[in-house]
Amino acid sequence: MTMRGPGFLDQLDAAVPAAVVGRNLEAIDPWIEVAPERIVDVCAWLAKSSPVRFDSLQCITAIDWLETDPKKAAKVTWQPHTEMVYHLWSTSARVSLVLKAKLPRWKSDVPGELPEIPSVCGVWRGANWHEREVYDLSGIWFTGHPDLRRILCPEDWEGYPLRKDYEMPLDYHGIRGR
Amino acid sequence: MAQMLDDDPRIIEFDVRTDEMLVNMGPQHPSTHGVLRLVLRTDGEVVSEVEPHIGYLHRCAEKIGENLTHRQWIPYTDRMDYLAAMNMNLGWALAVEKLMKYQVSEKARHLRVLITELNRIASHLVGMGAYGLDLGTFSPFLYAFREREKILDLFEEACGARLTYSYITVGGLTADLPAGWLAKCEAFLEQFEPIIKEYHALLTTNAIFVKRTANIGVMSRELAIEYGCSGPVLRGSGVDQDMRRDGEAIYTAMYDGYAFEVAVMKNGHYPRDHDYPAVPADAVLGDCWHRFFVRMLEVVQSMDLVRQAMDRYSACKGPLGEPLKLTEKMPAGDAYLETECPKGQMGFYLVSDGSAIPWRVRARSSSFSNLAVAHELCRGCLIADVPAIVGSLDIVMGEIDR
Amino acid sequence: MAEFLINTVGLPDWLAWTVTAMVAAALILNVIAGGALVFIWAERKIAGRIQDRLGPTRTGGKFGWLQSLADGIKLLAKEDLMPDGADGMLFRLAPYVSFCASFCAFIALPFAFDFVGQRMNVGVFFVIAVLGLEVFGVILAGYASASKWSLFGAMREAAQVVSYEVPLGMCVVVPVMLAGSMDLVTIAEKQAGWLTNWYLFHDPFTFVIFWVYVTCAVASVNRAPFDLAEAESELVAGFHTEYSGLRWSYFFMAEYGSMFLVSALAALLFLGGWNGPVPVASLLGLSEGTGDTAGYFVRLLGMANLLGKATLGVLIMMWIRWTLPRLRIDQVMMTCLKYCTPIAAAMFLGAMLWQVALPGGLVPALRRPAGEIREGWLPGPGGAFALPSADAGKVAKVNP
Amino acid sequence: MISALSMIAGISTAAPLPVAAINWHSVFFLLFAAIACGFAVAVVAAENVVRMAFYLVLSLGATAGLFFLAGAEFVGAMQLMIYVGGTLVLLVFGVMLTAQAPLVAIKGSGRDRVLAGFVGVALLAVLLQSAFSVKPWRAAAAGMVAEPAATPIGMSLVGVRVDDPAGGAPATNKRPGYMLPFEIVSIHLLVVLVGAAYLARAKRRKTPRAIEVAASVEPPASVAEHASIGRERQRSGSVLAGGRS
Amino acid sequence: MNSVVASAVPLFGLFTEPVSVAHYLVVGAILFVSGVACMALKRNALGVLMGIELVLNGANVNFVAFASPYLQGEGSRSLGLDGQVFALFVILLAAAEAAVALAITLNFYNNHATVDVDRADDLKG
Repeated sequence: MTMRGPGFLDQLDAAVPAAVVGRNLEAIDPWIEVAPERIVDVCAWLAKSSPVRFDSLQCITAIDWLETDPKKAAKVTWQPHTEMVYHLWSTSARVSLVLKAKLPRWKSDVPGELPEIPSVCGVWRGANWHEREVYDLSGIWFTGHPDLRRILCPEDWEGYPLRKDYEMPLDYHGIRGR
Repeated sequence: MAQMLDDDPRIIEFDVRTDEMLVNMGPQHPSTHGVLRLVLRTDGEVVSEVEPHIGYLHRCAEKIGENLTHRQWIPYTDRMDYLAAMNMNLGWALAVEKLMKYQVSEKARHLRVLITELNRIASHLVGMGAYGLDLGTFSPFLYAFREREKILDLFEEACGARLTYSYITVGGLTADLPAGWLAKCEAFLEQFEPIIKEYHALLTTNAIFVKRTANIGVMSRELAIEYGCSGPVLRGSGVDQDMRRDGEAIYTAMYDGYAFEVAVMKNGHYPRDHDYPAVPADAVLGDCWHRFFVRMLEVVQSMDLVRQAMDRYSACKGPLGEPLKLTEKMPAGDAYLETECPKGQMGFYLVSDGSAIPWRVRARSSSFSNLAVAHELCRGCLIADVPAIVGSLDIVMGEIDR
Repeated sequence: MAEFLINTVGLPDWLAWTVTAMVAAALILNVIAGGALVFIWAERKIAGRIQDRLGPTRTGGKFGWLQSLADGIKLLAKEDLMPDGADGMLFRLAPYVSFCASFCAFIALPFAFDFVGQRMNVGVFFVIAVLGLEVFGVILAGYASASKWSLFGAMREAAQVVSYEVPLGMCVVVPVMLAGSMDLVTIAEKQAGWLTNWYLFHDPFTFVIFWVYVTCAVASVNRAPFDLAEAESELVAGFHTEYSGLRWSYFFMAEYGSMFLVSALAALLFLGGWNGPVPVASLLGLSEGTGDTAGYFVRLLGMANLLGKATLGVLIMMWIRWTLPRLRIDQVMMTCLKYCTPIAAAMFLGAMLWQVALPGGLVPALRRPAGEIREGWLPGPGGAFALPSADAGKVAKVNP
Repeated sequence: MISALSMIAGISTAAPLPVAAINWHSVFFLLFAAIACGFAVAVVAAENVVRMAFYLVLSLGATAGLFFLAGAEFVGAMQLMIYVGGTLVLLVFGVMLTAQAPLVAIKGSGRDRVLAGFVGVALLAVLLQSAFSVKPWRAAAAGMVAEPAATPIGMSLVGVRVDDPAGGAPATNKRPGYMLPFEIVSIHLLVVLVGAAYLARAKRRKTPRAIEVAASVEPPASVAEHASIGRERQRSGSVLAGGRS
Repeated sequence: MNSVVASAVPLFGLFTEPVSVAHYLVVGAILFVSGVACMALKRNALGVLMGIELVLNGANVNFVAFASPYLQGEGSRSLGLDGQVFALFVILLAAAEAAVALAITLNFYNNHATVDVDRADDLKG
């Protein structure tokens, strides 16, 4: 396990130049931030070519950074955005890696237009359902996904429940929602 | 579609070609373990495609988590894998403790091992019995439930609940064990140990059972890893990975000093620390039989661990320690932790903005990933194999739909 | 009985015959319906005990012995549902077709010497043939239900039953060959005497073929581990998924009737029929022909014997059901085509050769008198074909 | 009127009954004949193929009953076993394999019906005329004779005749049996069996499961490594955290 | 008495007279004609097949009738065993015929997705 820590990052930088746009190695789970459009290149390198093969994708999370309470919103230091978090795992080396990517909340800041990020289904087939779930609940459009449909909510559900500004519909096919 | 089927070598083509038929297996079907709906594309008895439809039990627990404090969310973890609620509680509690860098007392640590391993036995008993049911034999199911009942009795005595315990909580456990509990637990183990042989006779080594499961739904280790499968499903494919040994420090520290061997086929054989039945000749690594067998091994393994934990727990003289306050503030930041639950690796991801209420909660379900691989395994099998394969994945819909 | 009615009571012929037929039909119906009631209760009780449960305990006092009656009342009271897309006529008829087939087969089944609905020259053949018709009810039910699961069940049943008729027929042929007759009464008669006279112990081949028969019989009546047509973990409930209430219970009665029938057939063909392991009656100097009362007693004893054996067979089927997992359809067919059929064929040849080589058995002293062994067509000691003298030209008044 | 009254009264007074004159053999014959003919016509009239098959089952089953009445028990049982239990199950199987909604009922045109009706009636008239024209055929039965059992049939199939010869000549072993036709039929059935097996064979049968399996088995290292109980002391964490300490 | 009843109730004679060969021949004729009509009318190949079965069955009825010693009047002799054996052969051949015909039908269905015999108008499958 010589290739750990910053050394590993250097290799990543060399293999996929200009993909890593930020890092935090001091956090509880150290993470690196990747440019959204380069996510597939990075993942492909990590899964196929890196000295530590990250052959398994454990989890994809989308975090909606939006403060709906105007009082609190005045205090926050960040701009509203969506953060994608990829938790990778290497079964051979038994180490993990956290990738993050920042997306706008809406594509081109047009409400209703979903933010886009390339799908990593081509790297790990298991990403299929995870991306469908993120699309379903957080409203991220994964370009290049073979079958991006809602998975947990009904097909005709409106809105993306895990967004902070989501409002539960008053009624769904005659069933009272609130 | 036709092209794809032509290329797929697993599809056997007959001269008498019948029409394809779309069949709904579930959501109200006896062998889909709750409310799973499988849409089968069948040609006669041969299944060419299986598409799972999930979400019938969806309650958006992650959204609920954003509106409760970390300890208030514990009961919601109970309802994920309701067959192993203790392990769910532990996963969440450890994730929060990881973020808060909190260390529980030594006594609490051993008690946690004791309780979760006992719950693992209970969960595997259900998985085993229900698998027998999937294959059409009813009696082992009730034999399994008979023993599980005794574990639930023990849990009831410890925490008052039989299914949704909320016993393990952030910062420890809600209560210490009542007096005399350990003796009862020991009595249960004594009584349970010989019964495992019965299960092996009725299922593991039963000729029809072997015929139904051996070389069915074979999952290569690459496939298992790529789909993020975990737990017995992954180990059944021969991947030597167990989060109790390979996981993160805060979790593996719990098992410090415990002797156990990961139940996986390594170098052509399974652990030999107990008197297990031999692997049948026609079973290949990664088939339904191996997934089932790994569970059976883990029952014995967990019994060992429970015994060790009881010794260590009774040796601890100090107090159990109080759990954290309901409104204890968490530091800003995020933490992700996977624990080895009976069904696989359950991951909890927690993002905090500094308050007691998490900003974002994410539950990475093991059954979710394990089920995602079902369509790969079921391609080209017979209808009767579908329950066999899905049953061998041992899914719990509460965890998949969250 | 008819003679009794005509001669003693003085009823006209037609009435006497009608009454006799009615009584016989009612008795058979009672065997099926009453048997089903008992067997359903027994199945629940046995399943319970096997699974560490108690089974029914309260209904009707002790042991829940009224449980199946309560079940029946519940079924009567249930709403009779029919799916929207179902073919109404066939859907309604199918259970009765199944039941009728099961019922008709009982006509030729002797319960003791002379206790038979209609003694038939081709009794075994008739029973097997009529039992095979039960599959029609299942196929029609599966088709008419307009449900895919039902259709799957029907297809499986059709494939399975038609296939298993082949080895089943071969198994049945062996006792027929040994007895030289297809008449069930004759076959059972030939096994009179001690245990060793049973065809099960006639020679090693019959012993093997008995177990093939058991396998095929379980498969042909759709019991676990061959209950693919109603495999509840795969096909919900198979062909009777859409049935409820009384119609459903007809399928159930047909199933239990068939179970009893194949068990009774096993007893008649291999296990000495109504002859007990020890010839109690003949040791006491009694036989069917010894006077009215004694003869009746002997027959009742024989009937108890046969019913006991058949019930034992049914109980064993229950035991198997609650123990084994279910096979897959291709494995079921493979069991039939790769194992049962060749084994049955080989055993048939073996039994035939044995009969030619050792007509008196290994230990002739244990056998019945030599004259009884063969009838008819096997090469006799003289090498010539011994012609059946009795069968060919006999003239009898059957119906005036 | 009187006769009708006497019929009604007869039953209660046990007077000479017209019922007594009824030949029960005939009654059962009529019953079975009615079922056989009625459902044969129903087969023609029905539109739905599955129903047609069902009517055919009933018709053929009733015909088996007629065989029993005619003393041909073996043929009757054979009819039930092979025809009804085997052939028709096969037929119903075929119906199910090809039964799609539009195919279940393929209607013939009205013109065809009329034409077929005419031809059928004409044919029936000819056949009936010929059936009744031969006098001995219409004569009453001379009495009941025990049927030839299954044994003579079986004997004749292996080439030995033991029954009463038709010509009234004494029965001898020299009369020809049906050995040759029996063999021909056997070969015929064998050919059909082979053909059916050919039809149902799988075009290609690969076992790729074995391929996958080969890929999934780890090469064995040492047994001792596995047997060591206790976990490996390999601490994991993030790949990014490892190198710093 | 009997004649009185027979004249009062139409066709009552059918119930009192013993069954003769002619009775069976009528049944056979009806079955045969139904089969022919079925073959002519049905466009479904399986319907045609059922017609053939009916025709064969009609013939079988005749064979059995002529074979039966029950039904013969004075001065005529039954076919005896020959009739029954022929009936058996007919049954066996009908089974074989049904299997082959079914195979043809299924192959036709595979190639044309229909069992309508009117659509079977090209020689190449």
